[in-house]
Amino acid sequence: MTTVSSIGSRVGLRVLQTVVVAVFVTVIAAVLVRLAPGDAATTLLGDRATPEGVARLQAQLGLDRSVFAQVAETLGNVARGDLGTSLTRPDQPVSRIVLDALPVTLSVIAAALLVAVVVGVPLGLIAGTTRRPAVDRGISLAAIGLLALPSFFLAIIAILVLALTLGIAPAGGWGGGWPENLKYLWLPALSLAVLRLPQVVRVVREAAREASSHEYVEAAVARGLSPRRVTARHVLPNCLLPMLALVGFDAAVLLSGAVVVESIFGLPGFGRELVTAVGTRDYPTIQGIALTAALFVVFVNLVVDALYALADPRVRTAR
Amino acid sequence: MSATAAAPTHPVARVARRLRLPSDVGLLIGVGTLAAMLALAFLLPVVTGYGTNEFAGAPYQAPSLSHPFGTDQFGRDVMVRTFAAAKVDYMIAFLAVGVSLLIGTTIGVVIGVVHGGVVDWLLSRLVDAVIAFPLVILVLALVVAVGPEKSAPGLPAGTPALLIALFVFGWAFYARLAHAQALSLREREFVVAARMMGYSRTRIVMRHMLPNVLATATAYAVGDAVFIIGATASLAFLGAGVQPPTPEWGQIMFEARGVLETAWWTSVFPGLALVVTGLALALIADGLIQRLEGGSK
Amino acid sequence: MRGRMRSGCKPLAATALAVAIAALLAACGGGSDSDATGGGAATGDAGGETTAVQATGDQPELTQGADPVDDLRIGIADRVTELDPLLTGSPALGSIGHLTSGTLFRFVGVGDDVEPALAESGRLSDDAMTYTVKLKPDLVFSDGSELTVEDVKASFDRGRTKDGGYRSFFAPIKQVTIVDDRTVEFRFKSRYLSFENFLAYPAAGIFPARGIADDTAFFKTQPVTSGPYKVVTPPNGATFRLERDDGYAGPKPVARAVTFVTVEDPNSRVAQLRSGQLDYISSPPLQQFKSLTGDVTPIARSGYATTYLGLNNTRAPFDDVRVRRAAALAVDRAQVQKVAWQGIVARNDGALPTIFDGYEAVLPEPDVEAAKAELKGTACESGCPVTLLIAAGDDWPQAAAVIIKSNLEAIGMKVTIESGDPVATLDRKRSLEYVAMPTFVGSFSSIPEGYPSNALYSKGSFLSAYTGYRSAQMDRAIEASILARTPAERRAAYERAGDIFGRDVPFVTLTDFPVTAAVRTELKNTVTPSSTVFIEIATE
Amino acid sequence: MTDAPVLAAERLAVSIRGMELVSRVDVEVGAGQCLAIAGESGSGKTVTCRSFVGLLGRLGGEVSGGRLLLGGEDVSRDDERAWRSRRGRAVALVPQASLASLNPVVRVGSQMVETIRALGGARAARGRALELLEQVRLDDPERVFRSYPHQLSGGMRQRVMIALSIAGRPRLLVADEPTTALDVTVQRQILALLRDLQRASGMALVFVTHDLSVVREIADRVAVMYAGETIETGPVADVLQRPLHPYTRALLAADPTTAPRGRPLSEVPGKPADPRSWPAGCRFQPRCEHAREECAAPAPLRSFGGSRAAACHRVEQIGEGR
Repeated sequence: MTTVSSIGSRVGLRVLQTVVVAVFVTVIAAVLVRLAPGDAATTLLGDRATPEGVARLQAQLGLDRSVFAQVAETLGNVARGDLGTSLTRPDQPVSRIVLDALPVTLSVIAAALLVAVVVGVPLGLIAGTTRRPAVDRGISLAAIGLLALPSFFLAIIAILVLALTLGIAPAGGWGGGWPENLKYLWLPALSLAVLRLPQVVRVVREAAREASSHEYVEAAVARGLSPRRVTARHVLPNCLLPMLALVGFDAAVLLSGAVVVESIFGLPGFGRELVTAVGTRDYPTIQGIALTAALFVVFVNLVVDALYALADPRVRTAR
Repeated sequence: MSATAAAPTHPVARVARRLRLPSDVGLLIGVGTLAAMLALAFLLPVVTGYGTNEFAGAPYQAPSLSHPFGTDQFGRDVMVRTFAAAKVDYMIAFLAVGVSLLIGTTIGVVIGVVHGGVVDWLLSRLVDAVIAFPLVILVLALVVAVGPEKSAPGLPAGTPALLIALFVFGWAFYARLAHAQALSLREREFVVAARMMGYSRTRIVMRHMLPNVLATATAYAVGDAVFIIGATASLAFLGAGVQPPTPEWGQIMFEARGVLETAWWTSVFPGLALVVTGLALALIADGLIQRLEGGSK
Repeated sequence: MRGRMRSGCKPLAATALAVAIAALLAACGGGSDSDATGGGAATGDAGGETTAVQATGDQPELTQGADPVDDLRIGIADRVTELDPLLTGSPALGSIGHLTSGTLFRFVGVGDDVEPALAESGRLSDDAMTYTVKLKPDLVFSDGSELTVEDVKASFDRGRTKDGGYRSFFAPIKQVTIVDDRTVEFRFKSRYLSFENFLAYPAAGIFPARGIADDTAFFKTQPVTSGPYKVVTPPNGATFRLERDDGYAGPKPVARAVTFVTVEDPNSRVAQLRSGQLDYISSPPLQQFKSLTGDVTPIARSGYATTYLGLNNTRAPFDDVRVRRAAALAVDRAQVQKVAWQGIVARNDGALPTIFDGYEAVLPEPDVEAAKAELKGTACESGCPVTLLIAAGDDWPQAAAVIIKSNLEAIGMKVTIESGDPVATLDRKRSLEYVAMPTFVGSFSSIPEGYPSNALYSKGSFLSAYTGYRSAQMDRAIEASILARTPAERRAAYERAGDIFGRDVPFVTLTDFPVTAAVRTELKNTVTPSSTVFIEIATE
Repeated sequence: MTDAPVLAAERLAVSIRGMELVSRVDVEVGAGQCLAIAGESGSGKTVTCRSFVGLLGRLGGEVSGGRLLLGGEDVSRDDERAWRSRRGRAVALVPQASLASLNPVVRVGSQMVETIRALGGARAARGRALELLEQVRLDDPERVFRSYPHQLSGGMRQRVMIALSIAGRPRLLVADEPTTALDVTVQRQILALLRDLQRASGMALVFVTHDLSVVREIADRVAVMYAGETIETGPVADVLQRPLHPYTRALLAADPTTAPRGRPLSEVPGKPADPRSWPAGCRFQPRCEHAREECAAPAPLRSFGGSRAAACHRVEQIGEGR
């Protein structure tokens, strides 16, 4: 079996890897937003403030120091696990803002992925294993068609039809707690899922097509197993691996998609906090959210790699 | 980014695949559609007499003979603008995908070749970090930070910010795709043979690996250009879109999102153009990939 | 009736089209080209069923004794982060201040007449240099503690020293002295005719002296207030609740509680209003304005503010008055009013909001030839580059910029539109780092210390609407309007300012700036915005 | 050969996606008999054996001519549902002995139990699986049952495949180059195993291979295929000693185990014909040193006594050295 030290070194490597990504993301986010004209003092005092008032507030918030000094201080704090407090929402620790927003976004992304998989995998399997090329081409082209449309267009159509015309869902907003939030969750999740559905169908179709050309699938058919059984036991498991890789990569894309969906549905999630924070030049919150989002993506990829090894016995039982 | 398409291992499937002529029909239809869109982009203003930004009629006119796609908020002809947007969107997609593809693939192959060294580890972590970096922060910062003059010579106003956003995210993709392929190519006979004959590492990369990886990446790039066009359209929502009044499908649909019920034609026809473009690109990508797989054993 | 029958069909048509594209369209009767209510081809002045929403037209009034509402849900654009009425910039946060800050006087209905609230009576001396106010007996704060003259003095002393947006309203106050346990006297440095009117603003709200000793901390959590509503949730949440304060001395509003819900995207606000999740929303998207019919009613009340094409008077090409005059001749204000503002607000050809007493049209009718003639001999004779700066996402500036661009290009200027985000645009506007910029200015108050001084007074808080325009002659006209003893004297000062404005054209006024909102139709006489932009709720 | 043969192909033609890969196959095999189908790669032998097990549909192919008889019944036009009930029970396939024949992510045991249950033997499927593993002479059935395919050697994997194929006691077993990927010693064991299993069950065996030495060892009769056609059939000993068709003679001369001693190996000139460019007449004509004008016409399969046949106009002249 793989020796303990090699596992240790692999974990150590992963931790180092995460630290490198964390530092990179924090520094880039911190520098990028400080390049933008205007700062928190401007947004707080609005367009009626006097130049002296703005200057005094800038000094108070420490915004008059050089970008380098501010970034260095940020890294110092992050190293100690302190994300700092928001500039434009007085006395709101960034960790509180992140912890409030995180569950909203995660639940939307998780629900979206669930819908994308539940709808996408069967479609992908059908497209990949059907013998009628028209069906395969039809499903693939429909998926591509969806991919081309902007996410906000699909979200607005969803609101117009499902919420306003049919009235089977609220037109946005968020509940007080669970399970009441589920009522508000399913429509945005559906809109976000449509964003990822085409990729899921494509990956599963590709994997199914490749899997069904494998000899062991033909051998299984030759042994008299029913097509449904062959697909379920031999084709589907083989599609799960690339699906996992897609999920890993999806986490990053879904965060961007979440911003659009959260804005349109008015959900108090990551994306919206980020847009507000950038709009008000709330540097600590921007850095906090960027770091958490990046760690979330790295974590998802870590889990995916682990599942990858677990799912493929050839790796798990390597001599 | 879909998994790499390994050649089917089943003897008969290989036989069947090689004998089937790569369906150029799809490829031709795809290229033909894109060409037709561009042709109309140049022809329509002449034929209809409406300028791209000209207030040609009353605002929000429903589709009629004089305005087959109706008019928008300013009374500009939606048909002329929808096809004029093709020029902008194709240029953005071509530049964003092209640059990302070249830079990303090269870096991916380099990581593949220097496999195992510290450079490999660092570059791979850079790729991971870029993919992990929330694109939306970069976009929002770009909406704000890119200097007062947001236009560059030859590009419509606002596209530099858009291209930077798409490029910074895109190259990491292709790097990861190329890296995976470079690793599989390393074992292939001709690369091992080249190394045996003492070729220098850069020569191997440039002469042998890059062309191969580039071919596959290009086939996928065309397919994923659809993703890029969709993303461009969504960036309009974050304010990183093309500056008005330059027509771009995402921006047009963003500005018309409020009147989807009363003036549906201002959103639906650009949406249709986006979908048709997506389908054309998908056909081209399928054709290229088949040509690629049809050829390789 | 016809409007209603068709409305069910529109969303289906839109969706089906997204999926089945053109086929279903035919079935649905070719969209709404003929039907004016659909806001299709109708322009502002088309007759028939268009609800010709003119700002000065039939806006809903508040009905005394409207039926009570348990929880009024109001959708606003920004998050509630600041509760100090002296610091709140945006209209929505201003409304929260208006509903919670107890003031000596209060506005009546939606106009700007005032009546006593915490005060029993008030008297301005003949020379308008002192104002004496008598409090009502046994006033209490929201926490039940007693409200005394010390609290009144402390509140106004804070206002005079605090650096914030209302400095110009507090500047004339020289001293606040306590006469007896229910009387306070204000002495002014210069005549302050509209002081009683200013007392109705949230900035003049009365807070407990001990609380506002450290006002930053006081306003960070749930401040103790003396107005019709008290704060029951801390700021910074996604929703912010107020409950009626039954200890309030003034009239009782009909809504037991008010919940402010932050929904940034205007289209989402409208969607949640139509689905019934919200009862009232501020600034709905302009494009949808005319299509809001049936169970939702749009409101556009002219505010004490105007929209204008800001020209940077300190930088080429608009440092030359002839180029500015050419721009005034080129810009088609009627088109901006009709297309960018969907005809919901009045065109403005003068220096003041059209609803000001003393407004006169001084800017010329658009004339391309005359504009080109003005350009002769200037740097722009054979074309010059102009960049129009706008904030990404705002709907009217973006539309206005597109129109102004084609107008200016018609006289040879080479125009590019450039957008940044609101903060970047504000920053560059304040530091005069722009060439031209469609924007708006106003203080949402009819008193002279508000609008004119902000827009035209070089020493005002807005530095002549951030155009860098300096004219001693204009400054004297504005100062005369502030210190005018009688309305006639003030109107004459305004007319003088108008003539100077017509000559110097520091900026090109476009239209009045409306206060826009949308409300569930059944509540349209229960809650509505006033010209001061604050949300007013009907009282029992 | 008392009753109808287990399998008979009469002028069988098969095309994949509209491209004819097999033009004329005439073979038959009875119970307890072993027929070898020999030919170079690309001769259509793989497609032919797939048609015997009804797996053409998966490849987008179909029987485009002639008849295919199973136990005397014509099955060439049968649809997927008919074949499904037949596969594993009446006919079975033993694929090539490569790692890919077994699902790499599923244990061998569960793949066997799955197959046994599918064929209706629900009770004690695990017992039946272990019994089959013993039948194919695996020394530790318990360990094989628990392990993953990649943990077994090539020979062991092939034995598992054979166990799977005989689970339903088929009447016809089609083996597609089952020993090609194995080394010689293991190859001989597998061939012996197949022969013993055949004798024990009396099932018919069709053995596809390009290796003539394997043909001699296992088959009773042989059919040589070239460019989609059977060009020579007959008893193994007869065909290997007295080849009639020039291609069979060239094959034997090129194969070290069958070529006469002391003479340099001769090589079959040129390369196998591409299905898209088959000549109208005898398809071996471009590579045949005995080719004359009459070879331009198609060469039917002519009988030379008993079950001996060959598809060549000039069998007689070649025999006389002209």
